[in-house]
Amino acid sequence: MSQALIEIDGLKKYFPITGGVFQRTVGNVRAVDGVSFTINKGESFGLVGESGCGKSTIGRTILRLLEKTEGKVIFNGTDIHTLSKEKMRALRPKMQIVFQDPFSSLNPRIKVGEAIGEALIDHGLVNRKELKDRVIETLEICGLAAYHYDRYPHEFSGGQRQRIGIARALILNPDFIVADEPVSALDVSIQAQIINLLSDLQREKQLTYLFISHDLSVVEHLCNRIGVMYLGSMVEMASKEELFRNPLHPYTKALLSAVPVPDPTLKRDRIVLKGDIPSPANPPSGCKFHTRCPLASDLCKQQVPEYRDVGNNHFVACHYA
Amino acid sequence: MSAEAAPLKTNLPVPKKQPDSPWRIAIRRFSRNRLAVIGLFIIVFMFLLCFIGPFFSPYSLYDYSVLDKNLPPSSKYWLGTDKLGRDILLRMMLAGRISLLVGLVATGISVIIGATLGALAGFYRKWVDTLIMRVADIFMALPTLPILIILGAILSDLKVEPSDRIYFLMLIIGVLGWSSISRLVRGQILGLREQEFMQATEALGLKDRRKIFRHLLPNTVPIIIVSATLGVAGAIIFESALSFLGIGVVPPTPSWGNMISAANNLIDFRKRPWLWIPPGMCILVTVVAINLIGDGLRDALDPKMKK
Amino acid sequence: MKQYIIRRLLQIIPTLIGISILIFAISAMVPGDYITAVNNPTMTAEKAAQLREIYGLDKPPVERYLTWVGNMLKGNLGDSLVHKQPVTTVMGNYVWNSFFIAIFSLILSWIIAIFAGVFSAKFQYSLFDKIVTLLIFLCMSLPSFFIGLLLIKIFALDLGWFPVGSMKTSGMNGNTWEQLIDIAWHMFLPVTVLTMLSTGSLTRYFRTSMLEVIRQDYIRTARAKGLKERTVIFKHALRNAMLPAITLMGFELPSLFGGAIIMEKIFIWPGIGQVYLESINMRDYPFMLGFTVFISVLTLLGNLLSDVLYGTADPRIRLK
Amino acid sequence: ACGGGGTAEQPPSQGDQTEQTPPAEGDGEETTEPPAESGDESQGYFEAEDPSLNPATALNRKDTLVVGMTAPKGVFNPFYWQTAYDKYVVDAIFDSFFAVQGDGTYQNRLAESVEVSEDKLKYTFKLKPGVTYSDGTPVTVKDYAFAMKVYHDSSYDGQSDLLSVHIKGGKEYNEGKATDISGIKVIDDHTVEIEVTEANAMTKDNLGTVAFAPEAYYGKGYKQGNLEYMKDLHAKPIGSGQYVLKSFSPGQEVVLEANANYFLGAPKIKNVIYKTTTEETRLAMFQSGEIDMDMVTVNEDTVEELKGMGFLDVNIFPTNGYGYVAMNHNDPKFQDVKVRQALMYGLNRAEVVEIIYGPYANVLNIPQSSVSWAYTDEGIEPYEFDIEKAKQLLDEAGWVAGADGTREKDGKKFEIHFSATADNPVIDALIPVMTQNYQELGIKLTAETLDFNAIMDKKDKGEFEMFFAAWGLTPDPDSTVYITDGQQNDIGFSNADYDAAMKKGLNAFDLEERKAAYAEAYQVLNQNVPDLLIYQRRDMWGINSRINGMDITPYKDFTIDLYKAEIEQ
Amino acid sequence: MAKELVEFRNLKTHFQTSAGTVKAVDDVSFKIREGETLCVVGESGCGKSVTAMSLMRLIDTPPVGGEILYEGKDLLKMSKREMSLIRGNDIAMIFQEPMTSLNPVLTIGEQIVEPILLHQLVNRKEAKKRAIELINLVGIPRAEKIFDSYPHELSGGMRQRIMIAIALSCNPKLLIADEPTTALDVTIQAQILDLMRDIKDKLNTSIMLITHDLGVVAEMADYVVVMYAGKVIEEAPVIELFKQPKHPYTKGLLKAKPVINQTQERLYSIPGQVPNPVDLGDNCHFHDRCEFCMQICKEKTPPLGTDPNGHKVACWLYEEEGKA
Ligand SMILES: Nc1ncnc2c1ncn2[C@@H]1O[C@H](COP(=O)(O)OP(=O)(O)OP(=O)(O)O)[C@@H](O)[C@H]1O
Ligand SMILES: Nc1ncnc2c1ncn2[C@@H]1O[C@H](COP(=O)(O)OP(=O)(O)OP(=O)(O)O)[C@@H](O)[C@H]1O
Ligand SMILES: [Mg+2]
Ligand SMILES: [Mg+2]
Repeated sequence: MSQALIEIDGLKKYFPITGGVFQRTVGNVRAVDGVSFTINKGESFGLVGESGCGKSTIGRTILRLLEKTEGKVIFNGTDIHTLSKEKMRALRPKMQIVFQDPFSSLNPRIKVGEAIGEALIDHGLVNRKELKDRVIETLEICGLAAYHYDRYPHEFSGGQRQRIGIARALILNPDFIVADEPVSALDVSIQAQIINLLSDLQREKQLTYLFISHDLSVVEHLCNRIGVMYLGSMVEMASKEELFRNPLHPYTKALLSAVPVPDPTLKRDRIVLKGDIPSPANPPSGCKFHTRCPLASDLCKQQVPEYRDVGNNHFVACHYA
Repeated sequence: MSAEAAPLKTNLPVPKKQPDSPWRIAIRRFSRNRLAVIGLFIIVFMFLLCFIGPFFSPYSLYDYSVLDKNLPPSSKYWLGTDKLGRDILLRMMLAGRISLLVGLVATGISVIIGATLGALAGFYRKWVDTLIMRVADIFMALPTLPILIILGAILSDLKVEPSDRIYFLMLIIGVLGWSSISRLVRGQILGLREQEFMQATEALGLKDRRKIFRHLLPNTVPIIIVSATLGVAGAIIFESALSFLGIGVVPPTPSWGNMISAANNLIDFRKRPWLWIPPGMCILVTVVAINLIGDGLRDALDPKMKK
Repeated sequence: MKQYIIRRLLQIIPTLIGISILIFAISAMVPGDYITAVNNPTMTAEKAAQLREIYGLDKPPVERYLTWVGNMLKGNLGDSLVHKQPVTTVMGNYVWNSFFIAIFSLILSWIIAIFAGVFSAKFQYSLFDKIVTLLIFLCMSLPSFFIGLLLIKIFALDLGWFPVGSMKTSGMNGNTWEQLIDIAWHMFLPVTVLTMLSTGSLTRYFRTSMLEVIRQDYIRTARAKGLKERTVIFKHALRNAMLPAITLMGFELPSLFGGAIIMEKIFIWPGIGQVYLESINMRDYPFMLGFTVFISVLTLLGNLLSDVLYGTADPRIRLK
Repeated sequence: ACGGGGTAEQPPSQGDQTEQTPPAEGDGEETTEPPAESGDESQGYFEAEDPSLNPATALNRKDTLVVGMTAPKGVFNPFYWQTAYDKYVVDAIFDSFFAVQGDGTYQNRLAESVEVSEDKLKYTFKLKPGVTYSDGTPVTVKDYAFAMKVYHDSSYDGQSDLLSVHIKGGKEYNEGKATDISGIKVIDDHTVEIEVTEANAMTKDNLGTVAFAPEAYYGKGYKQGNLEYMKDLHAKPIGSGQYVLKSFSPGQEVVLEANANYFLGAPKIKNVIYKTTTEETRLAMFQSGEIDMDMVTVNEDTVEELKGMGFLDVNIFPTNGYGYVAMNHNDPKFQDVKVRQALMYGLNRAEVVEIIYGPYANVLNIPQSSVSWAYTDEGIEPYEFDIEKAKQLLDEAGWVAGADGTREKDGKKFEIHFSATADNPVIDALIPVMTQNYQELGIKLTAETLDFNAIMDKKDKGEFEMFFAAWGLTPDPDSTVYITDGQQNDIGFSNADYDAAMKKGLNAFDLEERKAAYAEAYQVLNQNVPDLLIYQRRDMWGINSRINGMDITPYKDFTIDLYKAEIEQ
Repeated sequence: MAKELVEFRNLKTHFQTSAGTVKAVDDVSFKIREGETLCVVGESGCGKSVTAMSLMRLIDTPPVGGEILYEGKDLLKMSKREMSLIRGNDIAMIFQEPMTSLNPVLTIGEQIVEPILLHQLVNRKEAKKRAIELINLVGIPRAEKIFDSYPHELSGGMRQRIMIAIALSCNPKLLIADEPTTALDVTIQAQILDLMRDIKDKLNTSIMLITHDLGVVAEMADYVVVMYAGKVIEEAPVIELFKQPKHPYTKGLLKAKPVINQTQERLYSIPGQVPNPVDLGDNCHFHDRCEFCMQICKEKTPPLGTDPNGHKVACWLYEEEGKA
């Protein structure tokens, strides 16, 4: 096994819930509740899971855009949550993020050319003369064109904005990219381009990805290993082949069955999840999934299932797997 | 790279229009805003009028003529005369030199200080915010008048030439005015810094300088422009109050403010409108022009304006 | 939040100490004292020295400062030299008069400014917008005394609808109700002028933030819900546009009690502004210092208030 | 006078823009000829031309007189009043032995008779019988003695300075060495005898103008060295005068009601209200009928306005003060009398006066009001504008034109730093005229405008070259302004002849003798030009024509004989 | 065939920008029938959202030409009042940008309750009940809590679902959903799609679904409109389209979609880029990416021709002229 680039150990991130006139903290949203995994150099790790289960939060906490509540994030051997502000800044170009929402992550008053190029200047990676060429080059790599350089973000369509976000991350030549649903807003043709692009880059530059998505077909295409999250915790993790061939957790099974297939004639059986959708502020006892699990038993209500290796580097947290 | 990678880089002719420089675009947008251009013209005109106009006047600053006092406009005195028989037109132009400079420079100073400090406070929060905002509080709480009296006395003791005191005046009005702007800007920045694009700048590892001056401040431009426009009018009028304290201009040097205050009574108000209408109009025109420019600037900087 | 407020309240202490030192230093540096200001030609040097001794003006500034602060902590702001009354009494005599016109004009100007600002923004560059803009700048370009004189001329002298000035009709003995009406009648012009003056800048602020806000996506959402334009504007847009104005709201607190000097002169309104001004000119230090401290406290509280309001009004801002 | 007296002359109602300084402390209260030489339009009593124009608001006030004035401060206490407007209230409520007359001399009011000893050191006042305070208690000279104690108390911080009258034992009382003032002897309820250690021409008037205040009221709780309690009484005065205080609304009005038991007969006007007015709105208040009388800054416009209203009587008379330019006599360039004369000749004072006041002020050549008994123009050089003469004098003084036209002497250029109080309308004209005139003389004048107190401060420290200010005159010509090392001599002027003449004037008890002495003193000053005297202007009262019998002169406030005035029904 | 609910006739929506005129929607015509789900697909930036927004009249610069008939009446000519009666009630829209489409200073609950109160005769309490139902319906836990929270406290997917809840609140006759599920995971997506189908079946609601997920299209659509660079280039019933795509662009799209368990080394992608929308000429806008490009494609805009199956396509390959 190759060397680990990112090690995450027992990571927790709670958001306080405030209420009342004085905005007292009345509770916590356990957005990420004790997650551990590692990503190896050159690997792309896919993170899938229900909306709101904490995928983006993990991504941001790994990059220390959010301060962790507990746990460790080790990047290339350093615990980045202990770095000083300046050291952290210097490390930034090595680890980038493509935001889930491309529009709000772009400053409405800054032209995209500048938005993409400014970090190069600030990190002294390129001089001003070359800057524009570099930016245009990157724009074109990402399927945009030179004439987009002087436009404002709002003048783009949703998919184009997403590509701006990708370009902004790629231009720094990072080692590690958190791609938070980078293609979900793209049409298939561009999506294909971007995915191809990401995998080309990975091959060429030994890039490492944390690829957050809910589109399993995309994750399948791009990732080596996949983690499935549910309500702040990892419920299953395995290599791509293993996971798709042999999903063990009932949630994973449900997910896989729900993927729409581009064939209008095909009508498939889906595992439909029923029951209460629990809240991360007040997660259910025992197995968090038991409220919706078709297999749930009393055991599941009482006992937290162990997150264990069932062989083949296939981890799962389910009493019945 | 495989063959299919090629499509990524298009080899088909993309319309190779030379991308415009941001400046060009801003200027183009600005000039498309007709009102803004009118505003700019007015300001330029005012400057020309005030700085060049007096050379064409048959009168000079120290001239007075008791026989001609309080005359209404006529062919000899186009805008009439004041109680010393001085030509209002000339005085209005000379006054503009002072008032325009005071208005613009003083406001410029408060805006620069206020915006910068407000942005720093809003961005860094914690002790920086506390420090800057408490200093702003202090500035807001300090009584202006006694400070000005002291400064007037000091300037007098130091025998600073009265004609040079106008520079101190600009500085003082400027320095006294920053605190409210800084609070406004800070308030905006507090909101802006929570937006996702600021998280993006953090992820890119941008320098704080860029985050503040490139990302945050431009988003507060509209409110700064309003403050500035209001500030110009305020400074022009405030100046006239300071003459009495030995900081402003000394008679007979006119300023728009002191020309108007000289007519501060019901009689002149009623009987001799030529005393206050010209300077009043000048202030009005200047402020409106600056506002037009400000609006134009805001629209030019506003990416979503279509005009 | 509670903690935040407590912390901010605690911060007021050092700030106030700073302010008190500064204003005391200023007062000590201002040329002249009450005795020179009175400028009595028959006053002998001995008499002057005696008075200075009684007023403590002969002591070194540090000692005077400590005495002053010490008394202040005991709630004693000293006696006004001009009024020969405790500073607090003098303040009490005048400050409410100022407060009343200030609060009325505050309310009025916020209402007007909201409407004018909102409609100016909504119909940007329309005739309405232009007229409002011009009116605002007209009010701002002419010194306030002009507007005051203009109104007096038209409404008091030519039309005779309102009195020229002061707060009540001299020699009137009516019941409470009649007296209240009389006061309201006298308040009309000064409140109008004050309103005209403060509405201008507020309107500009509202207009600007409105212009920002109405271009946002969530306004589009609101329209898509089929909400009436009025609801879209006044509920969805205005709430957001109010945010910067909340900062301004904090500034208003001290000005409510600070008095409007020019207005008080023009309309002979028995407000605190003139009294304060006179205290500066007369070097009536106890009053000048006392009132300045009072205003400082209000400023600090006002700013705290605006920060807190800001935090409550904009849920995205987390005060720490 | 009970302390006070004039002050640096300010426009009677506070300045315009700068909201400067207090108004004159109680204007003077002495002598003058009744004004109005016929034919002189610049002063006199001008009857209303068309009383029928009187506004209804005024006409409807049948028993109330409304007097407009700057707001009194609420210190309605004869010991403590601070401003002229407080004094207007005090004067209406309190009486003293003497009251000033229109011609400036004093007349008995509460005094039945006064005896002065041969050596002028002992004064016996007899009080009229049967006078009571408004609360019904009888007025006795014990109250007078008590008042004297207050004035001599070490904690007394009012403005009156009775110590300077040198009453025997006064100093001891003040220093706490005695519990009584030995020089004051209460013979009986109506007779008091006062002994002084030093006397001068003003002693009698000073003693006779101490107000009577009931000891039972004002003295309750009095302990030597502590007058704290007094401040609670400021707003609740009790006196024996023409009116009693009915109510006081700070900043708004003072309501007075006639004292029905006034010993000279109940005042004819039942209610008098002092209503606050400001410079900006006096004319409007007149026009709307909201006030019956007020003092208005005089100039051609305001006179025309007031007269134009038709229903106002206008009373214009010379003010008790003058405007002047002071020079620092410690500055070598001003030490040469020729230079000072040149500066006088070289300044077109007439033009300055004409611009600002038109006919309503005149150029002044001696520091005395033209209506004072001490005034003289005999042997006085008028220093009419004569630029050639000025140049000649400067040449003689050794100041010769340099290369750039500026005069030089011993390698020093003739430059003057000139500070002016900006709140005075005259400086609008004075600065340009002066700059122009002196430039022609070859003198470079650098002018600045400053806060009044800042100038006073410079004056006190002697750190100035030249400044403009206005000066208020006391009714008596005695003054220390030009006396060598005098109390008020801030300009460093010194002249032995003048000192001698002034001393003679102060120590003479005969009016003619004094006149002669002061005439001499003024001639010396006129020759030596200690200051550049500029002008004496007029004061103006507008009085609604429905008010009759309102007697106002430069020395006599409207309050003195207010009880005689009446409203035409 | 069912009645037409909405018909776009030669709609043209253009933007004036500093660079020139952007013909975002250029001469677009198609129909939405009652109870039908119409999917609009196409490359990003081809004008899908603008078409939808034109229908809602939510574009500052109104369309420069054409008509949009709703139940026979031209929406573009309606007064503002009439329009606001329709918006949110008859026609509701789910916007593409869930992050910025919610008012940051109003609570979620307030924003959902609003249209209910406005368009339905219920009181506040009932409206709140309905709102909480809706929040549950779109699959968000702790609905009561969410009711009182602010948008910034929710995850992207949650906001998206709130937008859906708002749109569904008044049981519209036409639901415009601009990429409603892009931010959602597949299980929720499935739930939402089920929900939409449900509503459609129960209330005979028409749905205009804008998406690029061909899987979703396959699952949901009755009829598909394919757009490219502001124009409709192909439209057909869904089965027909998937079976027999005609336009080279449509073919490319179908090929590019990764499908689970069909591992490919590289995904297919259409070469080239969307043309600059500024000042597009008179030609087939796809010509420079098309492998079948002919001379005529560069010179003339192909008309939207119909084949006997009701399958419409705008391509010279299928025109007489083109074959010549
Ligand atoms: N306000 C605007 N000003 C200028 N151009 C605009 C504006 N809004 C949209 N456009 C342009 O119109 C075209 C169509 O935009 P639209 O948002 O409809 O695309 P879309 O099909 O929805 O794409 P996506 O799938 O990426 O959301 C784009 O080229 C875009 O750049
Ligand atoms: N700033 C915040 N304050 C409070 N709670 C938050 C905040 N940000 C996120 N949360 C909560 O944390 C949880 C996880 O959010 P996160 O954005 O990580 O979800 P996600 O897995 O990325 O979902 P999606 O697929 O919808 O983007 C959610 O329940 C959300 O409500
Ligand atoms: Mg997310
Ligand atoms: Mg779109």
